[in-house]
Amino acid sequence: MHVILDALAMIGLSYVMGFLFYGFYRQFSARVQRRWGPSIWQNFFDNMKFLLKSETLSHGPMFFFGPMIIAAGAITTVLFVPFLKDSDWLQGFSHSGNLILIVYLLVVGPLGNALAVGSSGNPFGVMGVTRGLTRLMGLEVPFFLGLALVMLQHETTSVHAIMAAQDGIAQWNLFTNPIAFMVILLPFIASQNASPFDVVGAPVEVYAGPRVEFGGRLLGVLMTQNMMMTIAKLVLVVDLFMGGATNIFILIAKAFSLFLLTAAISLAFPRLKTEQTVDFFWKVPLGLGVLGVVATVWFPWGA
Amino acid sequence: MLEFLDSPGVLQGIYITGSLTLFFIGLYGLLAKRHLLKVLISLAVMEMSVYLLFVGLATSPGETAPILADGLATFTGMADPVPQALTLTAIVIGMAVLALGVSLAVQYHRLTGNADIRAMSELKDS
Amino acid sequence: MYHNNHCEGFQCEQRMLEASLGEEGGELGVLDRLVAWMRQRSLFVLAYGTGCGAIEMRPLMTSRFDAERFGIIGAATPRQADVLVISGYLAVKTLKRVIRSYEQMQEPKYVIALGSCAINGGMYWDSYNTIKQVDHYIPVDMYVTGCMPRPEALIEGFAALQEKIKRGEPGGFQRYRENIDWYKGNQRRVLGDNMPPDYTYDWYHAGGTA
Amino acid sequence: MSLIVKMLFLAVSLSPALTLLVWGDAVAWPLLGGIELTFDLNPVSGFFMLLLALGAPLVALPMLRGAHEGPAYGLYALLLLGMQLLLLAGDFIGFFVGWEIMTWSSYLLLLRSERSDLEGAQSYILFNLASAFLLLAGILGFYSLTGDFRIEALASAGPAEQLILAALFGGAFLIKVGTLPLHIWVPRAYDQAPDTFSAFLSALMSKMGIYGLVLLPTLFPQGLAGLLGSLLNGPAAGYILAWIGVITSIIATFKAISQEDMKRLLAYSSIAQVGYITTAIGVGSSLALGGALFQALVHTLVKLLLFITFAGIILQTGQRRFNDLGHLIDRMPIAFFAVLIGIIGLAGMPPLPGFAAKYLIFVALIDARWLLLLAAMLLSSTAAFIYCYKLIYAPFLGHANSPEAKAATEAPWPYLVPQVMLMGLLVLLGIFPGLAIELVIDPVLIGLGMAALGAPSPGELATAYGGYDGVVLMSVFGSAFMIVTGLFFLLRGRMRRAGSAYDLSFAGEVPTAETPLHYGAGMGRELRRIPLVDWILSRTTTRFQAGLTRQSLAASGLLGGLYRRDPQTWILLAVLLFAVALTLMLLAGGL
Amino acid sequence: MELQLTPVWFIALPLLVAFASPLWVRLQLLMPLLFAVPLLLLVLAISLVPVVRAAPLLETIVIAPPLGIHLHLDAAALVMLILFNLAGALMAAFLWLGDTEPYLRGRQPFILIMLLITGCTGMVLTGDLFNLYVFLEIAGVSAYALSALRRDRGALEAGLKYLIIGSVAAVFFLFAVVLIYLQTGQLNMAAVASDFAGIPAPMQALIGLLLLVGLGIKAELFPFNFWVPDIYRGSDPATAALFSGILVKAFIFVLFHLVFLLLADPDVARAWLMGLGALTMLVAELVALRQQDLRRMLAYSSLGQVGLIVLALGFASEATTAGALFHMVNHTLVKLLLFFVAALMLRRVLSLRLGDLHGIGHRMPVATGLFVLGSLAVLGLPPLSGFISKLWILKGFAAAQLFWPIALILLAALIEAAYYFRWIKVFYDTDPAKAHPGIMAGPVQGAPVYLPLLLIGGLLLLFGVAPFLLEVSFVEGAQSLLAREATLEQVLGARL
Repeated sequence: MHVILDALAMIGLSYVMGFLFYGFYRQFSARVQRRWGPSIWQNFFDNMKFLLKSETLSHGPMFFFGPMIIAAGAITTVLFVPFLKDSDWLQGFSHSGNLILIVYLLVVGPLGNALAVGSSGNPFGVMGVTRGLTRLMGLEVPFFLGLALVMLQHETTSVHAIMAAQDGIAQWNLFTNPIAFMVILLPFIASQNASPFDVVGAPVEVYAGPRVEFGGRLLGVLMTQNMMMTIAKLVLVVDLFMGGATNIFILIAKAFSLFLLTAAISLAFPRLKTEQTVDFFWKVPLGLGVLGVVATVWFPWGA
Repeated sequence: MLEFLDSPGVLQGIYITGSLTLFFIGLYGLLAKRHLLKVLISLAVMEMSVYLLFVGLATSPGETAPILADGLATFTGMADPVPQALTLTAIVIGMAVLALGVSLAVQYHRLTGNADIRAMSELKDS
Repeated sequence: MYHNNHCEGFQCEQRMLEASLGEEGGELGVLDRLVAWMRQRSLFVLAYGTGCGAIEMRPLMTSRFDAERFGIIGAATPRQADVLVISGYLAVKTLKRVIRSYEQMQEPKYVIALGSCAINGGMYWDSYNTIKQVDHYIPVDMYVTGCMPRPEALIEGFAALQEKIKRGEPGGFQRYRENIDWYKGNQRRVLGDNMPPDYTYDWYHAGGTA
Repeated sequence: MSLIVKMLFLAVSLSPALTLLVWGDAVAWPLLGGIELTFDLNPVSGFFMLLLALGAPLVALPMLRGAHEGPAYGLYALLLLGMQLLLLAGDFIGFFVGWEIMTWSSYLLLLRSERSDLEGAQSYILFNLASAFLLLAGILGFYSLTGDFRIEALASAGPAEQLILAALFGGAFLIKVGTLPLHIWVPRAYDQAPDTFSAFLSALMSKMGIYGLVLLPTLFPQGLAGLLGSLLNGPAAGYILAWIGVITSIIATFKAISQEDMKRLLAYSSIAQVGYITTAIGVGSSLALGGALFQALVHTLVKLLLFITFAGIILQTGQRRFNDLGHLIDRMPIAFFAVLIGIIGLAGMPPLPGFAAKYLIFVALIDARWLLLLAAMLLSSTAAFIYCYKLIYAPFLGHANSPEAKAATEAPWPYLVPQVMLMGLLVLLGIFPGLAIELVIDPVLIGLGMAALGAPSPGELATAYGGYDGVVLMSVFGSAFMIVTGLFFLLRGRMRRAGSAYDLSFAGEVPTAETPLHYGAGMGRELRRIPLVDWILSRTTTRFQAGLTRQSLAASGLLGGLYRRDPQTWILLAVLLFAVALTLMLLAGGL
Repeated sequence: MELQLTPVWFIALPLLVAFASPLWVRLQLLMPLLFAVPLLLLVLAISLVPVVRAAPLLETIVIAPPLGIHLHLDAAALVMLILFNLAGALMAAFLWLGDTEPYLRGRQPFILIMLLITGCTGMVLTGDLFNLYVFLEIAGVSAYALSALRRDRGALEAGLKYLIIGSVAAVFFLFAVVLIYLQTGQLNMAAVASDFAGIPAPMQALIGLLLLVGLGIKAELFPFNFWVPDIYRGSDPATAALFSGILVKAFIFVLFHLVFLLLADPDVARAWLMGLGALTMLVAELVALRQQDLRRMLAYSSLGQVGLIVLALGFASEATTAGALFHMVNHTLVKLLLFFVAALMLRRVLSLRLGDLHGIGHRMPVATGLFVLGSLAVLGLPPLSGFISKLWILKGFAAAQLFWPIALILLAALIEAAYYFRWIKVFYDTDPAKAHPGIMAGPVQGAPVYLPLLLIGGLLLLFGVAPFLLEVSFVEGAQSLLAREATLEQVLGARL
């Protein structure tokens, strides 16, 4: 019973945080552009509108199951990320998982969805999927390398153990292992599908992207999982680099501050092409990561 | 006047020079002549030179043929019989080879109208 | 081909307009009203410029007019869009695309006819290849007159549409569904053999459910 | 009659299983000159025998379909014999005998395909023989050091000798597993082999190279660490091996993405996957070897599944290029699921066991502190998503692009039975990774004298660095999926089935059957805009190898010119040589 | 009268039978006798194995050595005898059972084959240099005649070329014999050997080189073997099998017999012979890559194997020598098999060009299968016997810490594989566009002709799986070949 309640709480929390964060992001970006901007609830309205559409087009069973898989993947991811430190609540099944598993779970959903896109038979959608996979190929290497630096630092893959090791603010990995944080920061933004690495979805401008054929309730499901996934990733980085959180408010505060940082970076830069993205990731963050490895593993200054 | 020729050294020198000359004549013919029969003859000449060398060098002046006849009961003063026997054998063999060679050459000429050793190119197929 | 043709021309238009009279939002249940409110609060506009009016649509998203504060933003594909804005005159060639895009949108879906040309042909009233009355071919929910209407007028139109949706009035898509034969007949008259595929027509005639 | 032969053949294909189950004491067979072949089953060979026992009947089953092919059955039996000899061998000669029987019998099987061309067949046999001869050279070097052919650690040898031996053996096994740049035979062979036999080549024969690589460290007194010392937390020699493996898998992955033929893609993916195993063996710790063995197990199952499934598709459609297939999902649903499971395993996604293997290898790399290798390996394993997607999108999704693809039906049952069994096995292994560790991996590790990994429960994979629970993962994902689907149907509204496959959102246009809608073959082409990928894809070893062939043929022609002259030239040559040699000797003797 | 089982029979019986051939023609016993005589001698040789194992047999003709001629049957010679007679019997069986061309069934081939076997046997057995020359010429003449047997353009050309080059070799050899006699006054090999060290060094070099060139031409060593492909190409494949299977082996044996016997210190010759062997092997394998005719290809392959054998024998350690002897046996069997298959294909397709043999594996499955078996054996792939003998040689080199021959042998094997598998691939080609169905189709062969081929295949497999059956013979052969002192003592001791 506890498990079920806990899981429901995590799902609910991540959804609520998700649409609020996104709503904030839209307003924030509107203000940056000297607009009034939509209400903070706008994402909730959009999502609900789609979930309540009376007609939904389907291209066959796989097209239908894709969004289901991606949603299930998002829920699974959320449930495997511990939201709180030293608490019985909001843990989900994170004790049965580890960091590497979470990193891979982040990809499960998109791949399931890619099947649905392919099943639709729309070449523009598949083009978008390929772009997404290409970007994934670019971002995952530095992202994982940064995480590996953290895993190496604590000699564990368990998120709980890494969280537990960061007692005070001075022990935050953000400060003890700043290179790792710098390495993962930009790939992290890309993994959120945020500007400047958002050419995959190419909202509004380009007649392509994985969602080209989705409409109605299926699109609603996709939006839902996107918000939840965003929160899962934010919480993961909070856990790894900012010492986790002992209660929901601290969690929201830390996640929000991290979100503010990434949003600020997002808004400041124009969009990159896919190959530019990949090349960038393989040069700058990965180069930084290699330097980090050399500095911390090959010639550790502490030893 | 020509007695110095009887001294074994000079005699053997002559044998050696002569047979080697013959050998090289044969070799020249073998290498330079294109007619099959000439080539075969050159071969025979080469063989002949070796026989000559053998018999010549194995015999010293004054030795008689190694035949126990006419009252001769001992081997004194006779030439070594072995080289002569061997040479005879070799001549027979050489004969046989030559005969086979000539017969083949004749057949080849009959069949193809050709007796040029360098024009034999039926087997070069690659 | 298009059977079920009980009426013709003006009679049909009259009947269609009369059919939606007298219905009010007050009759909606709580849940329906909530749903209607959600729908009107988020309108995705298909980014499809048919004519000169498209110029007037762009400023809508800019800082000056900022339609996003009403929940109105662009959508790249008809599958995701709620509103189709017929922005200016429609050529015969464009009509086919418009019909196709409209049929690909998911219900509930709405159409705004922007400018005189789309409403009654405007200055192209005697052109050989311009569509005079868009609402003969697809159902129009809101007319924004003018040549050209300013973006403020367009926002006014959107606001009116939102009001209409909030009231729960039946949208044009329901009209399209019920009078598909009439619409298809009109379309065929203009397009001839060059009609868009019959997916929606077949769907409606197959009962249109599940 | 033919039925009896087929039943007999099936029985033969079960022989590895039988060997595994009933093998008794060691068997010895004297050869000559004090060389004695000894055969015994130890845990390490037992593991690979298990793979063989799993794979052999599953490949044999589809082979039985259709016309009776006596020679193919015979060669397959020989191949199995060779591989069993190889695995059972307790000495190098037996190992080599098995290795060679495997090589030539598989070559002859390869020839039976109608697609095999001279180039492919030649590169297959020559690379494999080169591998075998390197092996033999290594064996002889080993013999010259020990005076014995038994497979056991060198008692004493200088570092240089150890290195040379390691290079010889390593070279042999690396060719066999298709390491770059010696891989060119792999795609050709897998492409041209009879379709079901490709499964055997990829799934089982490449594992023999892995077997060799696993044995390799045991030949040296301190394993890989004894060769060049250690680097960070692992052996330096292994670091080189690991980089070889990783670079192989990166390049092979990009090559795989650019392929337009299903079997060639699988071949390159095979190279890449085996590259991971090589890397893990290079790390050499018990975690890494556990990962390597796990990966070997998974790769065997996955490649069997994929190759058999694609063999079924090729059988039903006659098409093998991505461009010519499409939208088979409705017509071949079982094949679709087989490929789905296969690519999930291939990509190493949770919850299937591919993830467990990758997890172990990653953790081992972190444990060895070889993070750069980890990053490189991750590059290849995420790039693998692209070809995995291509693998399922191009044949099964999108639009049918040829008349055959439009009319195909599910493959016949001899193809489906292995598919279903393998799918089941993969899913089971994914749910219970701990079980596989306990039953299959740990005995090998103990046999190699390493620490066992252990597993607290069947579902759990545990390491010192943390682990995960397959059962929990699977049940969470499963219930989430069901709940989401259920909730979706609770929402109001109707689902509308698209009126046609061409009812697409296509910018207002109306696509038809003539519109080029399939994105299968072109997928990945745009990757060439990335400088690194372009650099990799525009390089190939075929030109080098073609050049080598040309040069040796030229040398052959040059020397052959001597043989094409007339007798007089021959005699002249002989005489001249005689004269020169005589002069030289006299001069040498005189001086 | 009791017939004594002496080595003389090996020479006398075929000679007698050959000269009585008109009788056999009348009795229609040619073919059975051609088969029976080698078989009888084979049985005789095998029955002599225990005797020879106890002590080598020394058969004196008329006068005791060194004056008289003697036959020396030691373990090595016995191996060769068994091999020759086995090959002879197999060859005869192939000619007898098959639908052989008439020119291979008459009196002439009967005599020539008998003489060839006699000559080879004599060369191996004799202990006298000049006698060796005689046997060499007997074998040579019969070989020339055999290769010209078909009497068409190619055969005559082959015969003539063979005759010319063979005679040159014989002249060189004769020259060496003459010089030896002039220097030592001896012709008995053992006696010459004990006196050889006394000859002045330049003369030693001259004699050595003359012998090397003479026997090198005959034994197909590299710079002297340019004639080989032409002869094999022009002869009937069945006779080419004899040349490659018996004749070359006899000459190699003689070459090494002389080297081991004459030179007290084999190191002098080691560098020469190993170098020539390695060269022969590599050059031949390389050249074979381009061949378009099966007979030429087999000829080059034969050269390559000869190079390997010479390389191994040249090293003169017990293991390599024993391995080389074993390899001789294997190579004879394999080349018999391959040339027989070539003969069968020639009868069927009337051509042996690569282009004409596309897809022959589907029309002649058994023959092609046997070809594959033979190829595997010649490449030294297990479980066939070629592997064992190569392994033995390689092991000998490895035990002596000598690695360059190992590298070369493996490299050569790789090149060899390149062309053998090219042919195999063509044989099994399934491309119908390249196949020439029905062109120049000869008659289909009956089943019995495959019997000797299958027997050879069986032997190859047997020796590959159970080589220990033969191990003792080869080891003893190697020992007797290398045991110079013991031989000298035995032969010269018999004189005293």
